[in-house]
Amino acid sequence: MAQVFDRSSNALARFSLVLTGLIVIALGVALDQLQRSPWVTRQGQRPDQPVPFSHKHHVEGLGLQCQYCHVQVEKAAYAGIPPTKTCINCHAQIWTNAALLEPVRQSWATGASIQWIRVHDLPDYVYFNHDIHVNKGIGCASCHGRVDEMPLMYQQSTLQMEWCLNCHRNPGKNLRPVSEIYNMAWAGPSSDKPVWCTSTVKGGATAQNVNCTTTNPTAGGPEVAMLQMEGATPAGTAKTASDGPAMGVMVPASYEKFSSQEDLGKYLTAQYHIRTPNELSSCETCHR
Amino acid sequence: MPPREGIYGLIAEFNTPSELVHATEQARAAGYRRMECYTPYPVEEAAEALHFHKTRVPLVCLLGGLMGVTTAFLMETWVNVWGYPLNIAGRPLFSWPAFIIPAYEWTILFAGLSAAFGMIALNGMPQLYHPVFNAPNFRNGATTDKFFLCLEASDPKFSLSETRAFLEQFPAISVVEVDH
Amino acid sequence: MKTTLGNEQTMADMKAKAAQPVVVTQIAPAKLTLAEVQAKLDGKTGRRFWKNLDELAETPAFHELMAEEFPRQSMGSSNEWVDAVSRRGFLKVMGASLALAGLAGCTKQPDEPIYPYVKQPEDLVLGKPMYFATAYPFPTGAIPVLVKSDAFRPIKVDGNPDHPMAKGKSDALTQATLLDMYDPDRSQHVVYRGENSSWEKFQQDFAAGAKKTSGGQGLYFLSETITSPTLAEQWKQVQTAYPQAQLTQWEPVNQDSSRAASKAAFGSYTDAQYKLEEADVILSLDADFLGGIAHPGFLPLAAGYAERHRYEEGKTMNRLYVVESMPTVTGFKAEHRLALKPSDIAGFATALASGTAPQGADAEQQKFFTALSADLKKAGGKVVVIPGEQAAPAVHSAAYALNNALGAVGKTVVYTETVNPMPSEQVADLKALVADMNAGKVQWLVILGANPIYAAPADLEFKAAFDKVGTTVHLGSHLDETGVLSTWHINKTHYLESWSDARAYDGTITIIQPMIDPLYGGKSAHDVLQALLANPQASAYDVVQANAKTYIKGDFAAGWRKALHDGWVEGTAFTAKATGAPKAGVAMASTPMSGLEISFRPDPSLYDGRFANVGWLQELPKQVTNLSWDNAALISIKTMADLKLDENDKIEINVNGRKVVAPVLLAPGHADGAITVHLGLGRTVEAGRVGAGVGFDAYTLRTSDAPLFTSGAKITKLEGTYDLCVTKVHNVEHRGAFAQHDLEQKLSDKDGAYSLAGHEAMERSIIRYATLDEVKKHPDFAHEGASGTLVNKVGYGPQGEAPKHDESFFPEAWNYQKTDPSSLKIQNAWGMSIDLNSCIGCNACIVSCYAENNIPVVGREQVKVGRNMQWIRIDTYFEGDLHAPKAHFQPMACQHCENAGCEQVCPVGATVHTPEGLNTMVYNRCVGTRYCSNNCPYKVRRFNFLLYSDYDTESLKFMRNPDVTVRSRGVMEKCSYCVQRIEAAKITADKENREVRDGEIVTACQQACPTSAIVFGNINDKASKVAKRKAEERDYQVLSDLNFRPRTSYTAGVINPNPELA
Amino acid sequence: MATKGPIHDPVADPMIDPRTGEYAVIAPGHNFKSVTQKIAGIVLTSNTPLGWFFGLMVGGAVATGVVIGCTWLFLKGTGIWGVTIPGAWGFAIINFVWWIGIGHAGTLISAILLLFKQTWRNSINRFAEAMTIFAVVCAGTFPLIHVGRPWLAYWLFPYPNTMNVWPQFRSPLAWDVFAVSTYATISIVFWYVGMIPDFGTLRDRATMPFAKYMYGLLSLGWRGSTRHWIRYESASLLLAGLSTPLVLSVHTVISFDFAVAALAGWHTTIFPPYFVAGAIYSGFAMVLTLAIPIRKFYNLEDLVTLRHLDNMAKVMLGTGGIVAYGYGMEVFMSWYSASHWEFFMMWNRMFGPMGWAYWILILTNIAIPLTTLWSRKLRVNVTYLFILSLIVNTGMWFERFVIVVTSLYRDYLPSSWGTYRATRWDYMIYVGTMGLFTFLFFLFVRFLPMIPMSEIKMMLPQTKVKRGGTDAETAVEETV
Repeated sequence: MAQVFDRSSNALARFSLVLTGLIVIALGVALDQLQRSPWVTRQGQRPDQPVPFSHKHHVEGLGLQCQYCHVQVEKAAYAGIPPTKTCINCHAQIWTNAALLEPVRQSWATGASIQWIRVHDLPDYVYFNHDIHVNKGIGCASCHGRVDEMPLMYQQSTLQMEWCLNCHRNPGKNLRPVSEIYNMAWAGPSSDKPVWCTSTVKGGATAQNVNCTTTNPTAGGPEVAMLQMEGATPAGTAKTASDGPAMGVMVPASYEKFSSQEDLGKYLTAQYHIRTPNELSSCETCHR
Repeated sequence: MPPREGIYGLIAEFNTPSELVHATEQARAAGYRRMECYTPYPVEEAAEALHFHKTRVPLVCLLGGLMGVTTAFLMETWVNVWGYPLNIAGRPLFSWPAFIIPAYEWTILFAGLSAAFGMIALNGMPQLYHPVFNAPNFRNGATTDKFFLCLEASDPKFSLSETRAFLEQFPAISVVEVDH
Repeated sequence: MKTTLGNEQTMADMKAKAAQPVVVTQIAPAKLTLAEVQAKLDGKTGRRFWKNLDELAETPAFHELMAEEFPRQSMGSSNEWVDAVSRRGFLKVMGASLALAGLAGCTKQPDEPIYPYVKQPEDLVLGKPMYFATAYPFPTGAIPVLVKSDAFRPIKVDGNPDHPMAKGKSDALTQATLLDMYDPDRSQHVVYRGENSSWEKFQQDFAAGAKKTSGGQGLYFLSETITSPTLAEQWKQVQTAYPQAQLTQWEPVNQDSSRAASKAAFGSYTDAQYKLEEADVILSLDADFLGGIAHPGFLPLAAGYAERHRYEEGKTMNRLYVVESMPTVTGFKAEHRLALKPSDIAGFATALASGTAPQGADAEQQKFFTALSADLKKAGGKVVVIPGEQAAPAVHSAAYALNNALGAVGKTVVYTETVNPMPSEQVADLKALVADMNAGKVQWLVILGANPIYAAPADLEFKAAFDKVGTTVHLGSHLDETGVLSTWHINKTHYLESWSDARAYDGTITIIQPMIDPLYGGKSAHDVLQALLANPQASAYDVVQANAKTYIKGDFAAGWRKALHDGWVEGTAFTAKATGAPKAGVAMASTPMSGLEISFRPDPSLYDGRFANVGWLQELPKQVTNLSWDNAALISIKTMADLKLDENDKIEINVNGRKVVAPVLLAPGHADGAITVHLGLGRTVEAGRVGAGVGFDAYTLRTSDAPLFTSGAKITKLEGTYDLCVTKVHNVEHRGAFAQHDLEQKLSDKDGAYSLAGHEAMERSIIRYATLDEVKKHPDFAHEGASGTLVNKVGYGPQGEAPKHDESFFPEAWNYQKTDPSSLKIQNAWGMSIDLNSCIGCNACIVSCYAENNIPVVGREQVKVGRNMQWIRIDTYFEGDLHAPKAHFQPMACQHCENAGCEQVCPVGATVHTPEGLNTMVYNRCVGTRYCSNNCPYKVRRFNFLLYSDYDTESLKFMRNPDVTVRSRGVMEKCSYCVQRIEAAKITADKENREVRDGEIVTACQQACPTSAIVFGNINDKASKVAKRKAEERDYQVLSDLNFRPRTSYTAGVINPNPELA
Repeated sequence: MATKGPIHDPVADPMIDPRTGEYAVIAPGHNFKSVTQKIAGIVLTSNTPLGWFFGLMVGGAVATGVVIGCTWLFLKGTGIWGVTIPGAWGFAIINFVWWIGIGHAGTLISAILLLFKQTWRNSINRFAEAMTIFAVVCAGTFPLIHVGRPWLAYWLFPYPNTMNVWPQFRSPLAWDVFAVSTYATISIVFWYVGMIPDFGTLRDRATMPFAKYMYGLLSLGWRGSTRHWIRYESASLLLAGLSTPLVLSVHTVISFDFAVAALAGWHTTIFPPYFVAGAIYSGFAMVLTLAIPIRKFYNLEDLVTLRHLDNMAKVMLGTGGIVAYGYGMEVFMSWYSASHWEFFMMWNRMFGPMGWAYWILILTNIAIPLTTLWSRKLRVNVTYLFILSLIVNTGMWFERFVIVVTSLYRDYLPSSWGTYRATRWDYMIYVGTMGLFTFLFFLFVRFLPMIPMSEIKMMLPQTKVKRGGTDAETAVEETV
């Protein structure tokens, strides 16, 4: 009647027990990381588009306004992908026979759409709405990143629910004056770069409620980021961030100075009548 | 582990629990301390003879239970009050009566697991190899119908000849050396 | 929010861009085995995998394979098998299964392509809907509609709010025309002798053929009822070119009775308009004027009736008498209803007119008669007598006489020109036409829209005659029974695709403008007639515009633009027509009818069968009977007993040799000794994938001499039963005193056969109503336990009322009074109120909900086991003895309870409460435990037991509302108070920093409701309509004693019975 | 519980203990070795009885029903079942409750009876526990497959995710997840711990090297050291102490699935106690169903004696009584509450279209067992007990059917009344789980010691320790 197992088996047995435990833990951690990894979220992926369109070139280089192409970003849920016409406007004159632009000319000739591949692709059951964000002071860059520095477009944020909630639970930290919506470089106020704001007429569209400036208005005439001013506007014809020219009524009322995003966030949350986190994180806000 | 030198101890095999208990009591009286009985079923008298009473298993179990209840209840509270506060059927966010039940279940889960694994750990299991298995009859009887007393060499009072003599005074079926 | 049109032509081609129909490519049929399928798909991953799968699932070979792999399923025997409607769903599931089978287990979500415009229309903002006014041409008068269009795809049809007659209301059929347009089975080509051909070839052929005839000799047109002035004008031109050409208007369901009667009474065809808003007493002689647009002028009539039937202080309520054979919603809304055999109605009416008692009337009828005639006289001219279009001419004559005698004419009754510019007595004309066909006089028979092969009176043997015709042309939306037999078939454009114009009931003309480029090309009747005229190339648009010059006054360009924008043309409404006193009316059939009578009625959902392929309407539970996906021999409980029949029995109805097999269904309150059958079902395969083989074809019993009702039918009970698809069981059971023990006072229906469900509904105070006197005595009758038909002590709470809020376990857990920091006002709290007095059970809300919320059609088998998906339903309860019951209609959708049971039991929090008090369902979180449904006392939650939504059919994708998720399999869903509309309104309001205005949010059901029974809004805003309604004393909550605190409440009904009949 | 006075003539039946007149728990004449050989022999024998293979294959064949059924279910959706609106729950939930209930007896025997020092339990607790675990396995499948989107069932568990959403802890279904998973885990642990010493025995008695090795691993190197025994004893006592509240809580929580809902017929405070009682009732029935054939097949009559059967029958009598009381109370309350809902529900249950189910339930669950079990003759009549156990199992299934279906199909709003008709798939999966159960059980009896050897040994007279080391044989004689 000898031993069934030899000496080493003791150590082996205990070691394997410990190992199993470790593996289980490791697996959990791995999965947790995986669900947030770019492989799943598609962050930073640059799908090969029919035309290697460079936002960097057009925005930074040529200084095109976002809205020149994304026309309806302030008016509708979709920002709008520019029709071929928009490209042709310029490329009828310049780079008229660049090989890169062949698909564009094709589309223009044949009348068939250019088939882009969607970069920011939310699930179909999520109803994201551009205009309300833009009109309540969430800048393009807040979600899309420094598009002006992207030679090829890619998705910067995870676009996962936790990411949305992160802001919906505390909008303040991303709010900025609507006048700065399209400012890619906007960094928010800081002690060395403060922002002055004043509230103007009440009751107009959000965009007209507040004037902000980055240069001290008390020192010399401020270049005030003024926006069209109107009284309560009838339904359907909501005036938005940058509709029309800024009409006079320049009353540089008592300007408040903000040197931190936190304070500015608080101020704008009140001024822009941002709904409460409770409401913003309620399901029906995004799912219908 | 590297094979240790010398023998592990002397092991005596008995037919009945009574004999085992008797021998054990004598051995203790004789001043032996490092010894152990091996029986096919729990013999409490043997434990008394060894003066082995306290086990820490209940304590481990208790700690496990406490851990379970706190983990569950805190999780539920956090999820409902801070994690994602939602209006569910107009009930309050902190619906403690509802939270009790999962907390209760996890108390039992954690306590049970720690009791079981605590016991295994305290018993130093798994220990697939053990010197006593080297004793020729051990695996024949120890888990079936025989009763063993092992006086270990590590005991200061242990000396091969004397101890053997000491054991042979009892009606043991056999007294054999067990090497590491 | 309507956008005025730019140049219509460019408009049109924008629309062309908007929606190009995607034709599914057929892969050459080849025998497949599962292995091959796997091989085909092997290695294909992600996007390519799915794409491949889709193609594959389309191949006939695949279908075969499926049939072999699952033969039992393909026979459609068992109830878990999804039938025709969702068979494609099954294939898709198989597709998915192959994936699960390990081909591409976990593929990442495929890349989504974007197809931007090449030139984007200026006035298009993607994601913002546009609204265009047009009209739905219906034989009884056009229904003015406002079409919601998303990127130029019409996605919702609603009433036109600017129209003087429609006032934004609509009805079930009009709502459903949307699906009718997107119907994937519409014919897509011009067909010549079974081969695809072209419109041009037809034009030449037709013109040439016509030329050959001597002045149109032998050139015959058979058209559906014409309501388009332009078409009439075109016909005049055709006649000048071809004097001998003949036009026959004919539809299976027509207005011959009123035509004949009016001709006899006034010497010329006239239509009657009734001002119910001014009538104190209304008598309907077999007129189902609350049932739907099958009755001329449904919208204004319903609105008028409801207006005067609403109970308010210092306002005299109207009283409605109905004499009818088949129970209709009108009949059950009536204070007093008399069920008479079809043949007796004429007698009763003439007796009423002449003032002499009807012969052979029993005591009860006698009582009714005297009380009624007295009441009519009392009303002093504020009376309306409405004859039914399906009633005998004699009834109409009597009605003319009565209205005249009672002094209603000119006050509440106005006689006008006919909506139809060329009125005629259609059956007679058809007879003549068939005679000519048989005589071989007809060389060209051009059928415009009608389907005579299916619907023509059986005795005319139309098919035989049809074969004698040289060339037959069929213009139709489907390649239907007539289409397949015709020499030429021309695919007809839908009214949402084409230019035309039409008159509404009140005479106003609406320009019908296209919402979208024809999905499958197609032509309209205008084009066909134009083919014979001077410039055959003129488009419908040119023709209509040209003709419009005759009725658009003033500056044409502006007038035209305005007409298109408003949806109607100023000053085209009819004016009263001077008619003398009616002359001697049409004599009623002299020979008294004997034996069992069969009465033919247009189906409440499918009308004459033109909607047979519209799933929404097929699945719609029919008014009163709640029958879906079927038609039946409707029969009274007494007659059923007399004939020793039972529900679901198969019987053969034999009317002098013409036979049809029909299942039996009890219609509580049906006239004894008569059977009602609904027309429009029993279509053959030509009807399309939905309509084929549903129900039986009642036309086979119908003859040209008795198109309304016939007698002497023989019934033979056949072997076996037919399991009818009824969405609500009548539960005819007898519990007697045993059930009564806990009631303070006994109900009338303790004995006799009655509906258990209805009985319980009353006991449980689900339905609460009182008579006018009772209300005067107890204004709070809806809440106190004392008086008669009112609240009894039931349920957990006393008087079935909810406990006070402070009695709640968590009094302050959630209140909905918080001030909203965004507006510094009291937050919104959404709620709904439904007035049971106004609800007429017309089903418009259900179809509207279908369209708004992308609700799938599940098919007969599924409905039968209780899995229909409608979010809102009309509960019908029969009170009292089923021989002559009262019935109550109660729209029932999610009640959005504040203490919702569903939310509490959902283990994943897929249904939660929003700060504004909505009970939201988060589809993508739902795992489908169905616990919520169990815990919902209203059972208003709907579950996707199988893959119900159709993800394949391309045309249907265009129709979906982009703002609402298309729910998939295994997910619970329910009424959301149209949350998408709420959110849209909130966003607009937020952008403008203002409150959401009252009435800015209109739910789909509310929008459709022709009687404004449904009101929705912010109950925290005390000025809002809904808050006012809820403040009324008659406001009550269903099952309130459960303390779920529903946000939807009901206004208890008030009826105004005649004391003499009480 | 012991009825005094010898019923049989002690001389006639050696199994009767002359002093108590009770059947002995172990037939006389057994000693440590004989017991060990008998039990270990079944497992270690090299020639497996053909009957075993047959049983295993039958079980396996039937079990494929689950596989086929579930595959089709996942492909098509819940719609293949009879569930509908209003009857949104059907067989799946009924079977779930039924199986879980069956499991309870095992835990009860192994835990509660251990606490009450009922040594007679020793010989049946092992396979009672096995039954528990396999029953829980069968039960556990149903909640998972009955959801509309089974591939998302893991959302029921709390884990950190990118959606920041968690289970909804107010829902009884969420409670179920905790209760059932805990129950399964603890039962398995308890079971395994109990087997460690026996694995040691098997290791030492095994002849085939592979068996040696496997049992060796499983025994974790058990060598019967006294210190180990003491810790082991305290651990199993603790586990027993924990399992007792656990087993009571599990069926209580399950009864909450119904009791917490607002439905008349579900919304009842009496559910927890009478669910637990019912569970034990059906559980013991199932133990009998299993024990009777097995003791015959492996002729273990002298270890699983009539005493065991008798006692179990008594437990059934008791729990059955509680269940009956529960039914009675339901009827009484429906009248006493003066609530129309309750009254109608009960009326409909008894006399509605599905009344037949109610009366079957009363007959099989109350009428037959509670009248006959009073007779000791029948309690020790093996064939009768076997048949009765089957009857009671049917009855308990119908109890759940009545509760789930007849409360649902006619509830508050008459307009939405419907009916419930199970489909072939419902039956296939249900029967399938029975096959699965049998399959697992056959594996168990073949490869694991179905009677705990060490615990049996403790019941032998030879265990008596005589102080002063006098010869043990004498001690033995005295005790008998």
